[in-house]
Amino acid sequence: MTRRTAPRAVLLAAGELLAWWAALALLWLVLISSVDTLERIVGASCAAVGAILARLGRRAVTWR
Amino acid sequence: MNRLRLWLLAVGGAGLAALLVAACLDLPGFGGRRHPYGDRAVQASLARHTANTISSVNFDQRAYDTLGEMSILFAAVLGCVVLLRQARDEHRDRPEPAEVARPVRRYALLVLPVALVTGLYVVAHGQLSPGGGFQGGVVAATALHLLYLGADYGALERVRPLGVYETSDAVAVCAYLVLGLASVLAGTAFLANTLLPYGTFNTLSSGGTVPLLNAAIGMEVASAVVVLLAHFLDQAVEIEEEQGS
Amino acid sequence: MNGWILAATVALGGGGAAVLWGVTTGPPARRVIAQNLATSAVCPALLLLSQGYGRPAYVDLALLLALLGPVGTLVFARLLCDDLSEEGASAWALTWTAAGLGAAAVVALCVAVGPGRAMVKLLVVGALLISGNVIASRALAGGFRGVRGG
Amino acid sequence: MSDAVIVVVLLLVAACATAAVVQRDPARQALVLSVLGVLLAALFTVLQAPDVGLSQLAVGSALTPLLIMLCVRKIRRRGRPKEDAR
Repeated sequence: MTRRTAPRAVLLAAGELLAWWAALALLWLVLISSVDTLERIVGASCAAVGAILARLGRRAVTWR
Repeated sequence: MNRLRLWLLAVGGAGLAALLVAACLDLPGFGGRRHPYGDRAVQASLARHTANTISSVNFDQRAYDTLGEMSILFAAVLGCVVLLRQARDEHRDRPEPAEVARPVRRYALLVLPVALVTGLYVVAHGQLSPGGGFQGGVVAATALHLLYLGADYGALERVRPLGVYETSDAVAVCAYLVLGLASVLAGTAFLANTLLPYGTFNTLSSGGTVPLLNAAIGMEVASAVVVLLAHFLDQAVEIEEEQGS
Repeated sequence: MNGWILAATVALGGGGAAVLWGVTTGPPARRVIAQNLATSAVCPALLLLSQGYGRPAYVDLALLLALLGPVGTLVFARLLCDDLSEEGASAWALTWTAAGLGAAAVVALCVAVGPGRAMVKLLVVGALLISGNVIASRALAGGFRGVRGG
Repeated sequence: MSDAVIVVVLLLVAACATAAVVQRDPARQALVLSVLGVLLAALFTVLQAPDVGLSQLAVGSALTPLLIMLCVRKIRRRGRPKEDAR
């Protein structure tokens, strides 16, 4: 059980990713003009990519 | 000798000016709505349920030209990669960490995903609203470099494995070609937009193969720009010449 | 006579002329501030034009400018930091007036557009524009002092 | 009224392009080019060509200045000896 895979760290990471995903999905919904299922699917996947990049970016900057 | 060249330039310039003026005199009125090519392009794009006529022209009616543009960008980045590689008498230093003001770093970390999602939005809605693969790909690639601007080059290198972007560049070019060949296999012409149903107008699935070609171009431009900037940044920040030589 | 296009013309003409004069003359510090001002002058004009022409699709242009304008200024702030004089280029009065004008334009457009998804999009563009403008000014005023290696 | 905005933006683009040509120092020219990019995007929007305006914004606002400034930085570091470049 290293420091990174301790349940608390995993929970924190998942929480951060989820928060970023929700914010970016909301941004996607604001950007598009008409909402239908395909838009939601594409928006959800793009928000997921953005959330992963956001977390990677934050860790890359704070990691020394 | 110099005077002769100037005279030649003057004569040539005058001839060019005369021809230009003559050509401009019978141009159609400025800002007119009717144009032979425009009417047919709009008609063809509406027939294929593509709301953005420019994307229809780019990725459907003249998709072969876009194949040329894509290979130009690919070759240009390939040329830069070859030219900007690390020479034998150069060595590569570790990029040193830089202390950037806290608000600027926080802004960069905040706008990084927003710019990436906006870039993907521009690529995905290429056939609906203004934008498309080229513009969205550049925005997505620029978003990644906010890490360099907000922090330092080391942070960007940790997030950006260069091999992945080079392969995704090649994969995107091949995806574009495979889409073109698919319509040949389906019995129609190369890059013809007869493969997929045109879907309902003004939705994400409209336009047949236009959104797929858009996505391929978006991926190709994004990874090409990342590779290009990577080699420019390496030269400017990391690669040092041996002082001895 | 479309009021929105008139407002956009005034914004583009006045802001553009000021930016052009600022970026071509004076010390490098003032030039970079003018480049930063270009974003916060042209972005509201693009929003006004999108309302004046009645094409909500043009808001994407203003959105992209609000996103990438400050990034361009960060590029200059970071790679020109040894040219900028030691105390950096700070013109906070100009920054806040530009931000105020941008906010006024966005509010006017929100009133005209009425509540809905388009209004939220305008607010997002306005927020990006103002935060980018302020952060870019902060970067110009010495945000990259600790950066030596480039 | 929409012609007036075209004339205004056209004059601005002409002036800015001339300024870009007249400016000889590459770093300052990059600044003028960045402003020219934004003005060109406004011109394309006014002439009802949003796709071209979007392309100009995407490339001209952040990518071109970054490429030019990295080149200027590389050339300046080559000129200066090692100690103060670090």
